Amino acid sequence: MSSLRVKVDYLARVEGEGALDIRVHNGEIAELKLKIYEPPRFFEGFLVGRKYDEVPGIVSRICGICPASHQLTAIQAIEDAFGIKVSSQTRDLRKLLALSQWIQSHSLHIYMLALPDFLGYESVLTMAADHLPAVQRALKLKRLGNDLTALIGGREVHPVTATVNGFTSLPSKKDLKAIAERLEEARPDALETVKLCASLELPDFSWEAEHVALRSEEGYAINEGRLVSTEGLNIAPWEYRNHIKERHIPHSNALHSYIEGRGSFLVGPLARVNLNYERLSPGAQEAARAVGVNFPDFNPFRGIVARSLELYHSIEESLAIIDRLELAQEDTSYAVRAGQGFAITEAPRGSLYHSYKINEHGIIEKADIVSPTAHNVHNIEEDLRRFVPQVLDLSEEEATLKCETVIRNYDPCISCSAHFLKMRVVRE
Amino acid sequence: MINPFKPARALIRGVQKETYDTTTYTLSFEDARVREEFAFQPGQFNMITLFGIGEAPVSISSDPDEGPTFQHTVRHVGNVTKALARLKVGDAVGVRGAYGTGWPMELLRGRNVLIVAGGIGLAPLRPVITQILRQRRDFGRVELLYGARTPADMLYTPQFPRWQEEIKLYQAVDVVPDGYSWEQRVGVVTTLFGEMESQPADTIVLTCGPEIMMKFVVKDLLTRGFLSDQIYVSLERRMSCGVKKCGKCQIGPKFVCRDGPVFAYAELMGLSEGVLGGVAG
Amino acid sequence: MVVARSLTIPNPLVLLPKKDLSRLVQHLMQRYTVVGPVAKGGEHAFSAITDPAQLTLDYVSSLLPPKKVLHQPFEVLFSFHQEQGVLEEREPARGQVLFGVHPCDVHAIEILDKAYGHEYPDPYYVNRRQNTLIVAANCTKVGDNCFCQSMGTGPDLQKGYDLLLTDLGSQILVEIGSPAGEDLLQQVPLQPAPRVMLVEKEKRLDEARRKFKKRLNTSGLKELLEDNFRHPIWDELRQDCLACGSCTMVCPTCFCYNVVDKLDLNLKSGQRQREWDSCMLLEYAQVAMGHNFRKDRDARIKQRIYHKLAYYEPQFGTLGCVGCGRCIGTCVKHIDITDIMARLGGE
Amino acid sequence: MTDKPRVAIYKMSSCAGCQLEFLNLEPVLLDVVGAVELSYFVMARRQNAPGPYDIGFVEGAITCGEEIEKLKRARQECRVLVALGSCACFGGLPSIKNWIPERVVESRVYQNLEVIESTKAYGIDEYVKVDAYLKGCPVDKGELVEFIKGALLGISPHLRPHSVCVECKLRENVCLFVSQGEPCLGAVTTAGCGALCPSRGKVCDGCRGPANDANAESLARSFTEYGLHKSDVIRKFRKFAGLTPEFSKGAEAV
Ligand SMILES: Cc1cc2nc3c(=O)[nH]c(=O)nc-3n(C[C@H](O)[C@H](O)[C@H](O)COP(=O)(O)OP(=O)(O)OC[C@H]3O[C@@H](n4cnc5c(N)ncnc54)[C@H](O)[C@@H]3O)c2cc1C
Ligand code: SF4
Ligand code: SF4
Ligand code: SF4
Repeated sequence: MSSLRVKVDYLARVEGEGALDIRVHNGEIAELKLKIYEPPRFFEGFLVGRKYDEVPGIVSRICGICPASHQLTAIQAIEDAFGIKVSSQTRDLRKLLALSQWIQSHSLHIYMLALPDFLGYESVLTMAADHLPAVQRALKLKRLGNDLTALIGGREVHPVTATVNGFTSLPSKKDLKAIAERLEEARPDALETVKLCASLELPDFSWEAEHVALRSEEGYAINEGRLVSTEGLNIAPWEYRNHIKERHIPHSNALHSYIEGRGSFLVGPLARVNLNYERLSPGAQEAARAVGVNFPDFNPFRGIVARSLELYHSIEESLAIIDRLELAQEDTSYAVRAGQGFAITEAPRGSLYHSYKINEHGIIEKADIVSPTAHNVHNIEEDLRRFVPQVLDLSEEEATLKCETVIRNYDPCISCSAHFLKMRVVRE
Repeated sequence: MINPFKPARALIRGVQKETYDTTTYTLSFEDARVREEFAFQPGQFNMITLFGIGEAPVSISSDPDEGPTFQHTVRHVGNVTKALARLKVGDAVGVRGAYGTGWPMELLRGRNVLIVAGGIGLAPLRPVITQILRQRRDFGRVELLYGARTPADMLYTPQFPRWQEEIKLYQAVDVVPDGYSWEQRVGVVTTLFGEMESQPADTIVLTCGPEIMMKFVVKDLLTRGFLSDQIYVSLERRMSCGVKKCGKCQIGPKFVCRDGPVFAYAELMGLSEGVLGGVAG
Repeated sequence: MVVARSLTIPNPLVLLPKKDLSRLVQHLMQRYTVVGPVAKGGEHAFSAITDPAQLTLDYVSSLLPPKKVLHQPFEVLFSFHQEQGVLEEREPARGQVLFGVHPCDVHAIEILDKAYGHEYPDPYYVNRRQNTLIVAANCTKVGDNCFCQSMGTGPDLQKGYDLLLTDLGSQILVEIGSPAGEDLLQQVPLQPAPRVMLVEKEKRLDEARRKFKKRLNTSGLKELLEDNFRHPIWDELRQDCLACGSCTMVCPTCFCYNVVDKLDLNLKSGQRQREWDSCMLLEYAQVAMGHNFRKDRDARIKQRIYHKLAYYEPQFGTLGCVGCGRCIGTCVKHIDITDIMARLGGE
Repeated sequence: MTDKPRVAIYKMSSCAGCQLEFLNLEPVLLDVVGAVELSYFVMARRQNAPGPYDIGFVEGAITCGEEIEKLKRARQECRVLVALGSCACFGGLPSIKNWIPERVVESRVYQNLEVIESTKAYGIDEYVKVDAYLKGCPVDKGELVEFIKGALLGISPHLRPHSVCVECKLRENVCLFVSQGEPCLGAVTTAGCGALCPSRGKVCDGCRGPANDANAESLARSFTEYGLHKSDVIRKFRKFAGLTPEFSKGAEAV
């Protein structure tokens, strides 16, 4: 078949709303549009004029799935502007908060958003009938992540305690101990998850896209480090805008992120594991060996396996952090000063960039936010471009599902639309 | 210690639709002991429970001498009362009571009685009427003035002919919607005062209805020479216990659930917080 | 009601060296749950302790009054099943000692005893109350908002306690108020206190009495309020008050509650719960069809003040305010019952 | 097939956090799925059944013409329409921009304004009749479950209408306002969150909108007495529910 129409009115099982339209004519892609239905909410626009201490609470609302990432990135950018160095306790608690969100988001994506594609269900709701133990495992893991987020952050969606230079309240030792026990008990569930993901029959589809992630001197980077890539990018957060740009591509209606002088790139679990494999926790590496997966791996479908390894890693590293936390009340005072600050963290879906210009009264004068999905959209289209020829022989229905799966590999979060561009389309 | 908050199960023995939004339920306690021990005065109320939905105070609308069943006439306005509307004969509710003061039945004996009711306010007065009918000769002149929003809102109309054999009944409605014929008065219930025969002398007035109605009833009667200790009103307040604990029904130093709901107007008029246009209004 | 223990012995006095206080508490903890003032973020909260060192007896006031362990903020009344009705009643309460309760709060508990112990006694309250011993502590410190002196409820206490402590520096004077209180002292080394210690106690209390900054004139309160139902101050308060309800939530004599059924997801079984309610809240006096008897804030403010100072008397034979000052301290708007009364009184 | 109530979940301009709260009901999620049919829930399922539905939850503020159309359709196909979360209840956080000229906000984010079309951000009752409001940013899961149970029983659930202070006091928190002088919005904000923020040492941000008798003007006056600048007070009230008459008065009081 040399003509194909893939038309998805709404992309299901992703966060936020988008659509896909691909037309293949005579074996050539005539049109490929990843449409974003999300109307922009103009966060960067209305942050201007607000006070710096409101920023974490505001940017949290960019995304309900990874609110802590936005908060932590914003806080670190503000601290960068003020020249604040935080305590190791604060860094540990922040890492714990970020990891808790990885646990929650990764189990959500693996089991509820992605797995139905590979096991042949339209949703986890229908999957539950045949795979109840797996679904229960998912719910347990997700609840664990949520509970850890709530313990450190005060609430699972839009946490409240993280602030500039610290936290407004600390968890109790008793509660930390209790959650550590649950984390310990979750190891087998995480291992099962790795096994399950590694056992999935994934399409054979590889191309060497540029993979980008944070890399830090100590440990598996999540809140700190330099942005590196498989093609040799190696920059500090403040250099971000010198290298990573966006352009409006007429055919696609999305803003495309690209690396100056090169092109699209991929962020997220697969990029992180590819670039930092040897820094995964020992247990996670062992799990990888046990199921016989090897990295680097450039098959985007293998993202789900990377995600499962990170789930395991998150549990293990959380345990290590809780183990070393002493928890003392700390002085969190600081001085406000004018300046510009930058931060990059690894949100569940990949690298997240925030930067703020702040005046001497603490008022925001400029905000720049690029979410992981904004980074990935370009690469998703590149994937599709290369993938579509593989599905030309399938029925339209099957081809559509496969194309959707390509997109869902990225666990795109269209709600994080700070930097998307919305199409004017009326849904038929 | 007995638990005054613990409802006993009562079964619905009868369901009688009174109007489009009001129903009378005949109930009896499931447990024989509770059934026997249960006694009440006209004017008292029970707390009715629908487990999982809540509890509401509702007057007993039947005659105490018609035991062992008792009745409640309920207007379906909120959670509990609307959920009641979905129940049928054989279903169970929780009931505890009877609570509060009743109408001053002993005081009525040998005297003239004027009853002024509005809407659902006739429910707690019905046992007074049936008691009077039972021993008609014990009472002097008895008149009932009954007002409702429309003819369709009138309760107990099938019983009116029987009542009218013994007492005088005057009716009024606020409005007559299209399609209804109405030969009695159109207007608020106080407009019936011009028609009635009742005079202040040796007469006790009982009134129940919306607070605003009772306010005008009392005001009008006072100007007609009735004294504040001749007029008895039954008040509605929010209640979460019925036994002077939850505090919600307090008016000044009075608990409506215990010191009321029936009060002599004389008890209320001195309260700082105005009730029915009392001195502090 | 059984709650009020009668005094069969004349107040005997003993002395407890301060260093032995923790032994007394330790001893109590073996038999009872001990609930006392524990520091919390610069304030104090009555909490069940696990170590005598947690107690901070030099506190001025607590966030919530000790009332909270007798009339609890949230309480399950019973479980139910839609088909079976009421399923269970609660277990008898474990014995508890309320430790370090100040005179105003002891007086407040006496008021609650009247509201909850008489006429349809509240079994939940009474059960806990019967299992509660009160170790009170006279006040030698006076807070900025305290006016118990005016209300006749402090800084010292005459009755209502099982034991009464007065801090005399290195020693604590212990007065025994009941046989149960005497029993609490078994196994603790005590010396009989010379009568002169009473003089020392009075000296300290007199010092305290001189420190009060707030007062409320209690003579002719009822008439004063009745005469001023239309005073302009109410309109000012209507504009100021946030109707946040804080003043009533922290009050040791407020007893109102709301009842809510919590249904399980099976929609059949559940629990009937009660939780503190407040006359300052808009929905409090709302009835069916949306009618509200106290729609305006001033009506609610008046309800609070009149109830405490004019209506309790006929209801319970005592004033409803014990002068603990919590409502003043908690009010974002600094609305102050003593100021209000002073203004009504023409001061 | 079943007589379970059919539920639809619609997304407008939002962060998806409120609908995520459905999936965050993990401990009771399977019970909820047993009791209602999540017929239209794009975030969770690929096969979404067409209406009519018994209950429609709308998440998000309305910020463009398309959403108005989509909302009106939702109203038509749902028997009961629920505003899910503060964005849908009163415009929520997206409404922050309402006090800045549209083109100014847009130009701070995009170069090419031709393809941008947005309006002021409103709660959904600006355009359609709403049967119930679940406030909060995000909604409180406890209230969500209470609402679902209520809907199954045909009753309106008990949701706290009064101030956050009540719950803050019930939890025996040290008041951040009177003890630390931190400007807290709890006194005028609807409870139901369990005084979540003050319980964790952070002032209430007013995310649940005005309480039933909110006296925001008086609180605004206190803010200034505690040293807040006029612009700070305005920012406080024009955040999650700046469009409500109550919080508008707060913003305008200073
Ligand atoms: C002494 C007394 C006798 C009554 N007798 C009758 C009667 O014979 N027939 C009858 O139909 N009604 C009677 N009522 C009114 C009845 O109690 C209310 O209609 C009922 O409580 C509403 O409960 P609900 O759960 O149906 O409504 P809800 O859903 O609880 O609320 C609907 C409205 O009722 C208000 N409300 C809630 N609880 C109470 C409460 N405990 N008391 C009053 N209002 C409340 C709420 O503020 C709300 O506005 C009586 C009330 C009292 C106080
Ligand atoms: S604490 Fe103050 S503002 Fe709040 S209700 Fe009481 S008097 Fe009003
Ligand atoms: S901290 Fe805020 S919510 Fe809590 S009592 Fe104080 S003002 Fe009210
Ligand atoms: S305390 Fe205030 S800001 Fe925090 S969740 Fe509750 S209502 Fe929202």
